[in-house]
Amino acid sequence: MSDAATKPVHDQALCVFAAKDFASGAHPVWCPGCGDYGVLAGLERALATLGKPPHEVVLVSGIGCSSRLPGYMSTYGFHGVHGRALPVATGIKLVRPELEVIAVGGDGDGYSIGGNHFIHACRRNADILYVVMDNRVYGMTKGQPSPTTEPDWDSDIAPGGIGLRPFNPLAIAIASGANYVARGFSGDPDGLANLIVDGIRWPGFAFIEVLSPCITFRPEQSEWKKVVRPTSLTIEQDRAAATAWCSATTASAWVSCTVATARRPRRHCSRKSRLPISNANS
Amino acid sequence: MSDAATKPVHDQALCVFAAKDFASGAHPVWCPGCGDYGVLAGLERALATLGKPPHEVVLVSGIGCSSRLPGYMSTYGFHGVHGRALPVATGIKLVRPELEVIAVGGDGDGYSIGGNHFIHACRRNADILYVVMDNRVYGMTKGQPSPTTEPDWDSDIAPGGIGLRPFNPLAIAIASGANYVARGFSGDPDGLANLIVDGIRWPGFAFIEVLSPCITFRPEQSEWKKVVRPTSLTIEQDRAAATAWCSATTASAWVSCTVATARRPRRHCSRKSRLPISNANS
Amino acid sequence: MTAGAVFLRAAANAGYYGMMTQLFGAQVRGGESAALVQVSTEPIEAQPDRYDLFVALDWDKVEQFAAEIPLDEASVIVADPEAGAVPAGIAKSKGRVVSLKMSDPDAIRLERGLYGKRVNMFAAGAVCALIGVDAKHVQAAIENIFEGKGAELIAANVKGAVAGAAAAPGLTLNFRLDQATLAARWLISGNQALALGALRAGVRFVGCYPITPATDLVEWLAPHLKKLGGRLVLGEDELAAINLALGASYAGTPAMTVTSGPGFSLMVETLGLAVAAEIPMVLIDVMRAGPSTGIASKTEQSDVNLAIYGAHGDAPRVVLAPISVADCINTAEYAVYVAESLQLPVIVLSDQSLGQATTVIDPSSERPKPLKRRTNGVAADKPFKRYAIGPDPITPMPLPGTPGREWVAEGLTHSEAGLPASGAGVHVAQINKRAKKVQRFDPGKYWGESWGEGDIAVLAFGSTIGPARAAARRLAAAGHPIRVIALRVLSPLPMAALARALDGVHRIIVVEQNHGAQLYHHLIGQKAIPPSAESVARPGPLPYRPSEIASYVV
Amino acid sequence: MTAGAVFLRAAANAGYYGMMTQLFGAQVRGGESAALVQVSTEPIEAQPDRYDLFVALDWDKVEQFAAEIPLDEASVIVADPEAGAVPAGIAKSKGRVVSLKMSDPDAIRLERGLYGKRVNMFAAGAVCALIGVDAKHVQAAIENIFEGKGAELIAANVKGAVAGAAAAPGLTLNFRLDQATLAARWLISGNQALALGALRAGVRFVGCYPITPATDLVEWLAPHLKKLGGRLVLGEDELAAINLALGASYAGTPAMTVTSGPGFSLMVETLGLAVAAEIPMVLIDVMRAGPSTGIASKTEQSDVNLAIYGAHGDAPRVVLAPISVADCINTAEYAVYVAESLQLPVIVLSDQSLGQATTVIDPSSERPKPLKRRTNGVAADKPFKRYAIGPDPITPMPLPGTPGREWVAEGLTHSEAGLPASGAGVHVAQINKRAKKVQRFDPGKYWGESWGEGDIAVLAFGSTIGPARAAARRLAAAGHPIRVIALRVLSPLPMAALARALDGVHRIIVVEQNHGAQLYHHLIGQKAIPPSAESVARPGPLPYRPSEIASYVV
Ligand SMILES: Cc1ncc(C[n+]2csc(CCOP(=O)(O)OP(=O)(O)O)c2C)c(N)n1
Ligand SMILES: Cc1ncc(C[n+]2csc(CCOP(=O)(O)OP(=O)(O)O)c2C)c(N)n1
Ligand code: SF4
Ligand code: SF4
Ligand SMILES: [Mg+2]
Ligand SMILES: [Mg+2]
Repeated sequence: MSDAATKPVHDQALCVFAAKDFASGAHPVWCPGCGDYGVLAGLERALATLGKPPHEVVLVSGIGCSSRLPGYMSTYGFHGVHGRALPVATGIKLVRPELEVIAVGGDGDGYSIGGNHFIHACRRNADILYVVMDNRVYGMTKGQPSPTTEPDWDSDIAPGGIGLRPFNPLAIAIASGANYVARGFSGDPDGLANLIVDGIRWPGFAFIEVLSPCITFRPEQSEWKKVVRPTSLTIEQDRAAATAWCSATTASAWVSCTVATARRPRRHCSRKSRLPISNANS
Repeated sequence: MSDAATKPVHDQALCVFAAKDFASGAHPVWCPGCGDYGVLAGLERALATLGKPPHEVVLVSGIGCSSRLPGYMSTYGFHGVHGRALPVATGIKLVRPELEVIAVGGDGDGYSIGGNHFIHACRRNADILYVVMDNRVYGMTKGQPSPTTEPDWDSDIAPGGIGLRPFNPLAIAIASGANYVARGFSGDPDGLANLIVDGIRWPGFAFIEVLSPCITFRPEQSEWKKVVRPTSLTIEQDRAAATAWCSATTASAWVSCTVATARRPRRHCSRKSRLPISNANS
Repeated sequence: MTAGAVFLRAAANAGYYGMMTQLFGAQVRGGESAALVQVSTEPIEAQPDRYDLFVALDWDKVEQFAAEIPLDEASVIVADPEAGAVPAGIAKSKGRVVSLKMSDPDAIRLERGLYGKRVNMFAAGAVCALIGVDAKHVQAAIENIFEGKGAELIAANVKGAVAGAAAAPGLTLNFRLDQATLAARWLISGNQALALGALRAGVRFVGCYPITPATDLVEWLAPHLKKLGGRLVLGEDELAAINLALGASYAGTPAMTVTSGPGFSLMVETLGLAVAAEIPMVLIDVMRAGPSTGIASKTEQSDVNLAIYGAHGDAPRVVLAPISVADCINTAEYAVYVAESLQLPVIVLSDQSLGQATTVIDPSSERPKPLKRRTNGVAADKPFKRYAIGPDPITPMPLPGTPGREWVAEGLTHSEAGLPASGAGVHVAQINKRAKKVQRFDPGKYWGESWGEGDIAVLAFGSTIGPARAAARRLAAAGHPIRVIALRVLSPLPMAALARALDGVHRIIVVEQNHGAQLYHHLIGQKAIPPSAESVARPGPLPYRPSEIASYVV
Repeated sequence: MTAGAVFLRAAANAGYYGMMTQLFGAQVRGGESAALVQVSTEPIEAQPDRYDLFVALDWDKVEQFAAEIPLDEASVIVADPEAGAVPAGIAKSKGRVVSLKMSDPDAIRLERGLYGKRVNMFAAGAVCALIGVDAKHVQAAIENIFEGKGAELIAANVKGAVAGAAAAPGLTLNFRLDQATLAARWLISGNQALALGALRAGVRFVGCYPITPATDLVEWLAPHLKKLGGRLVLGEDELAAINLALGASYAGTPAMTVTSGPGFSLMVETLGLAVAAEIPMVLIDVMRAGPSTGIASKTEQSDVNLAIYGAHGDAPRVVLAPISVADCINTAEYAVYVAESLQLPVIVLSDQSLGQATTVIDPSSERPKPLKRRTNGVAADKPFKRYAIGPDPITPMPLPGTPGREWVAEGLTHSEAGLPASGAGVHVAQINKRAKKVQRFDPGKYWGESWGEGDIAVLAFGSTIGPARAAARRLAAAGHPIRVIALRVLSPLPMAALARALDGVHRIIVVEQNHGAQLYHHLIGQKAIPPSAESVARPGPLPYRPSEIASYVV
C-alpha cells in the first residue's frame, strides 16, 4: 500500500471545498430513500476532503438509476451508454492524466453488460476509481435480477428466482488483478467517503463495491443497515475481526462477502502491483 | 467430484468409435506445427472414448485460428461470430440437453471479446464443456497481444510490449464460480483427451484451458514442450506435487499458473456446486 | 394508474371498447403519473385529439403532462378543492373546472397507507358511474386487479369506488355512453399480444436482456413459457441474448429475442450471422425515442433504418410491423412462421405506443397458416450439403442429433457443404441464395391492409396507422374520402400489392414518427412510390393525433 | 510476396508508378500466395484487365488464384521446368509458356533455409531486368526491404537478383517500359495513407481491436503515434475500442477507431451516443466481404447501408469515402476536421482493395484547411448550456478542466444544460439541432470529383473509382467520352454539387461493389438521382476490372 493511499483522510489543509460545492442542484430522479443518495453524499464529501475543484473531476457512468449520478454533481461528466463507463473513463484518463476520473454505476451496468470492461479495467490498471452501487437488481428497468441477485429472489421475469449463483464482484476484481478492492455501504456516507478518498489516492485502478439498497424493488434491503455491524476501526484491536479479515482477503474473499463485512472501512485487498501503474497499453 | 467425472477414461465397453470417425476430412487451414492440431486430436480421441456418435455432438466456436476447429470434425457445429461461442452453446444445450455441447476457441475469442460471456457462463453453470486454445496471441489477425500475452512481448501494434498484467483464466473462472477448471497442453493429446472426457462427464460447466502454441507468431512457444514437466499421474504418490496441487487449488491458483503445471492431468479445481446444475435460468 | 386500470377493466366488463396509456414523471418510482383512458362503443386504435374529462387526484407536477393530455374548452376538469388551484398549464385549456371532494379526511393513517388507493378508487367509481358502467362491473374489475392481495384490501377499494359512484350524480355531468354490446373480448397490450402470437407460433425459447419498453413483454411471457415447457434466459447483455436465441434456434426450437433500440443496435452483428448461417429467429424491437438512450419510456418509430439496413455486408432479412394492438398477435405469429420457413431473421418493429397501450380488442379467429422449417435433408453424400445451390434457395437444415446429416452453421463465406471458402464463385452463389429467399418471399394477403377509397392515400405503419384511420374516418365524414394503406411488410417491400393498393391514387402521403422520414426514403429508394410522394415525419415522444394527419391532408 | 515488394520498390526507385496487391491461400501463414504487381509510366489506380507476365515460383495450389490473375493469349507465363507442368487452370489462358531455370540445385540447405527467398529474388531480378529497371535500383530495394536483417542476408538476396537479371536476356521477351521520370513519390498503401492523414489532422488517440483488413493500419500507426506522444489502446473488444476513443475525444484529444465490418456492427450503439452527446470522433471502416464474418481478407463495398443508416433512432452523421489510395491521406485528414468542427462522428469507408494496395503516388501538396472544435463557451450562467438551442446548431464544448464550464455529455434526450429530459419540446429541439449540423454541412470542393465530358456519367466511390476511370480512358480513346463522378461525401449527399456534376447527363450509371446496390438506392431514396438511373452492382471478392465497366456502358 503506497503512502498516498494511507494518508489520513481529514487533511484540513486541503479542505477548501465543502461537500455542497459538488452538488449540481438538479433534483435526483431517485425514489425517496434510495441508497444512491448516500453514495452521492459520500462522493461529495470525499471530493471536498480531497480539495480537487469540481472542474478537475470527471464522473463517468453508464445507464441505470445509479448511473444518473453524474448529473447531480457539479463536476464534468459523461453519461454514456449502458455498460460502457469504464472504457470511456479510461480514454479520458489516458489523455488527461491530471483530471480526477471516477466511473460510477450499478450492478447491472457494471457486472452484467459491462462485465468484460470490468475485468479488463482491473488488469489495465489505469488510475481511475470505479464505484459500483450494488442493489442486486436492475432498478431502472423496474426489478429484474442482476448478476449479484440472490438465486431465489422472485421476480416477474424469473418467477421463483433466477437460480444462479451470484456474481462475486470482489473475488472477480481480485482474480482480474485489481490492487485496490473495497466494499462500503451507502448507509454510512462518511465511511464511504473515507474509502473513496483512499481509492482516489490509490495510484492505479481502485474498485469500491457499495451496498446501496433499492428500497423500491428490494424493500427488504432496508434491513441491511441493521445487519451491517459496526466493527472496530482498527482491526488489529480485535483478534476475531482480524482473523476474519485475514481469511476474507485471501482465498475465501469471494465466498465470505456477506453484508456483515460491508462496513469495514479500508478493507483493501491489495497486492503489490506487479507492473507499473497506469500502463493502459501504449 | 461426482462419480461420473472420476470414471476411468478408457472404458472399453464404450469405445465403439475410433478417433478418426470424428474427423471431417477437411484440410485445416492451420500452419503446419500449430498447437491446435493436438487439441483436435485430443478431442477426437476423447469423443471416441466417450462413445457418443458424431451426430449427438455439437461443437460451437467463435472466430480465430482455433475457432476453425468445428469444421474439421464430423460432428454438428456452429461457427459463429467472434467471442460469442458460449451463449450459442448455452442456447443449444438448454433446449437439447441430450446433445453433447462443446464450445471451443482461442484466448482472444474467449478472454478478450468474449470475456463477459466467459465469466457469466461460469456462474450460469450449464452442462457444457469449454475448451480454450490459449496461444497468448491473436493468431488469425497475425500477431497482436491477447489478454494472456506476457506484458513485454513485442509486436507491431504494441511496440515494446503491451505492458499489462496477463489475464489469468483459471483464477477468473474459479472466482466466477466454475466448478471444473483444468489446464492441459496440446503437446500431450492423450492427457488432454483425459481432461476432455472428464470435463464432458462433469455435470455442469467445465472449463479447460489448453496451452496450444502458435508456432508462427509465437515461435518461442515451441519451447513449451520442454518446460512442461511430466508429473506423476496420481499426485497422492508424490508429496511435493500434492502440496503444490493443494496450494494451486486454493488461494494462489491464480498466481501459480505457470507452464510447469500444465500437464498435470485432472487438475480440477472443484468446489461442490452450491446450486443445482444446468440451471441457466428459467 | 390503478384507477385507470379499474376504470378500463370495468368498462370492458360492461362491453365497451377502450384503451389506456400511462404517463410517468421523472422519478424512477412513486412519482407523479397519469392514466389516459378512452372508452367507446367502437374499437379504439389511437389516442384522441382531446379528452373529455380530466380527474385530478392531486396537482403535483401535473403540468409536465399537459402536452400529452390535450384538453379544450369542452373538457371538464374534476378536482378536489383541497388539492389547491388548477395549475396554469392545465387551466389554459379553458376546460370547465368542477369541484369534487375525493379525499376522506377521516380515513385513519392505516387506511391511507395500506389502502392508499382509495382516493383513486373514488375517482374510478365516479368516472364509471358518469359513463354509465354498472357497479357490479366495477366491483369485478377491482377483484380482478387486486387478486391475491386479500379480501380486506379489495373491500376497502370497493368501498372507495362505491363512494365515488355515489358522488357522481352530484356533478351533473353528462358523459353517459350508448349501451354497449357484450362480446368475448380481450384486454391486452401490444406487448402482451406480441408475446401471445409468438407463443402461438411455437416460440419456446427467449433470450433477452431487460430494456424499457420491451421488458414487460418478456415479463408477461416468462411464466407462460415456463408453463409450456419453454425457457426464458436472461443474458448478461444483448450480445448474449441474441446468441442464446440463435443457439436454441439452431438446435431446433423456434426462438426469439426482444429488445428496444439500444439493445437492437448491439445485436446487428449477430443478426448478420443469422442471415449468413441461415438460422431462423425473430427479433422484436419495441421502439422508443432515440437516438442513443433517448427517452426510454416514450414512443417513436425511428429504428426503421436499422431494422432494414442494419448490419455490415449484404444481409437481407424480413421486417414486419404490426398494424394494431390486436394485430400484434397475428403479426408475431406470422413473423415466426416466416423466419422458420425462410431460415432467416425476421424483425418485428413495434413501438412503445402500441406495446404499452392496454386495449380492448376483438380477438380474431383467423390465424396465419403454420409454416415449418425444412429439416428433412435428402439422403446425403458426405459431407451433407446444408447450403446447396439449386433451384430452391431454401435448403433443408437437419436438426443436430440427426444421424448422417452433420453440418456446421457457418458465418464465413462458405461452400455448399458449409466449409469456409473465399472464392468469387461460392461467395456470389451464397449471396444470391440468400437474396433469392427474400426476393421470392410472397407475403400474400399479409403484405398489409388498405381501407377506404379516393385518390389520396395515407401510407403508414405501426402505431401511426390508428391515428391515420381515425383521420380518414373524420375526413370521410367531412366529404373527403381518402385511403389508408398500412404496411405490414416493410422489407422486402411488397411491390405488387402496394402498387395495387395505390392504383388510382394521385397523392401519396407517408406518415411516420421519426425525424429522418426513414420509411419514406426507403419507399422512394426502392421505387415503391414516386419521388413526388409527400412525407409527414416528426419524431416522438408525442403520439400522432388524428387531427394532425387530417389537417395535413386537406 | 517479398519478390513482389522488391520488384515494386525497385520500379518505384527507377521512377515508375506501380501498384501491388497480394493473394493468399487458405492456410493462415506459410501457404501459397501471389503478388500482383503493375508498373507504368502513368499513375495506376486499379487492377488491370489482364497481366502481361506470370512468373511461377511453384505451381502449388495456384489455380485457386486463377480468377484473380486474368491472363490471355498475349500473356507470357514464365516457369521453372522443374516445377512440373503448367496446371490446367493457368494453361487454359493460352498464354505462351517460357521456361526459366530459377532454383539453384547446388544451393546448400543452409542457403535455402536461411536465404530461402533466393528463388524469389531470382524472379524479381529477372522481371526488373525485363522491364528495364537498373540493377542499382534492385539492390537499393533489397537493402530497404531487408533492412536490419543483416548484411549476409542482403548479400545473398542481391546475389539471387543479380543471377535473375543475368538470366533475363536469354528469355528474349520484350517488356521494356519507356524511360521513367524521376520524382519524389511515395510508396504507400491506402491503410497507411489513412493513418497518415489522421495523424496530420491531429489524431493522437486510437482505440481499436484487431480485425482484418484494418489491422495493418493501426499497426503502422502505433509506433508513429507513440513518437508523437499519442496513444493507441487495444481494447478488449470493439465496444471498448469505440468508447475509449469517445472518452479521449470528450477529454479534448482528436480520437479515432479503426475497424472492419463485424467490428463496425458492434460499434453502432456507441456511434449513436456520439451523435446524441455531440462528441467528435472518426471511425474508419476498411470494408471486407460480408455479411457476417464473410471473407476477411477480400474486398467489398457492402457497409454503405450500415455507415449511413446504422444505429437506432435518428442519428445523423457524416460518411466519407476516399477517392484513391493517394486521396486516403486527404480524406482522412478532412474527416477529422469535419468531426471536430461539427462535433459528431464521421465515418470513413475505405475497403480492402484500397487499403492493402501498395501504390506509388505523387503526394499532393494541397491539404484540407484545418478546422477546430469550438471549446470557448461564452461566460456562463450556471448551469453551463452545453446543448444550447440557438441560431447556430454548433455549440461550444469546453474541455474538462475548464473552470466554470462543467457539463455532462449526455446520451439521453436532454435539456440545453445537458440534463435528461423527456418532454416533446426538448426532444424535438435537440433532434433538430443535430440534424441541422448535418444539413448545413457544406463540404465545398471536398464533395467529390468529376472527370471527363459527355452525356453518360458513371458514378462511383472508393475502390470502384479507379476501374471506372480506367474504363473511361479506354472509352474516350475509342471515341465514347464519358464522365466519371466520384463521391467523397456519401452522406449527407452533396445535392447541389452532384446536380452540377450531372448537368447535361442523360444516362447515370452507379457502379458499386455489393449485391444490394446500396449506394444506388440511397441516391434514389434521397432524390439525388432519378429512378431511371442504372445500377451496376455486384459483390466482391474480385475487384472490378475496367473492361467490366466499359462493356456495360457501351
Ligand atoms: C444497451 C442497453 N440495454 C438495456 C438497457 C436498459 N437498462 C437501462 S438501466 C438497466 C439496468 C440498470 O441496472 P443497474 O446498473 O443495476 O442500475 P440500477 O438502476 O439498479 O441502479 C437496463 C437493463 C439500456 N439502456 N441499454
Ligand atoms: C467482431 C470481430 N472483431 C474482430 C475480428 C477479427 N478477429 C478474428 S480472429 C481474432 C482473434 C483471434 O484470436 P484467438 O481467439 O486467440 O484465436 P487464435 O487465432 O489465436 O487461435 C480477431 C480479433 C472479428 N472477426 N470479429
Ligand atoms: S428504483 Fe431502486 S435503485 Fe432506482 S431510484 Fe428507486 S430505489 Fe433507487
Ligand atoms: S497463426 Fe498460429 S494459431 Fe494460427 S494456425 Fe498458424 S500457428 Fe496456429
Ligand atoms: Mg442495480
Ligand atoms: Mg490466440
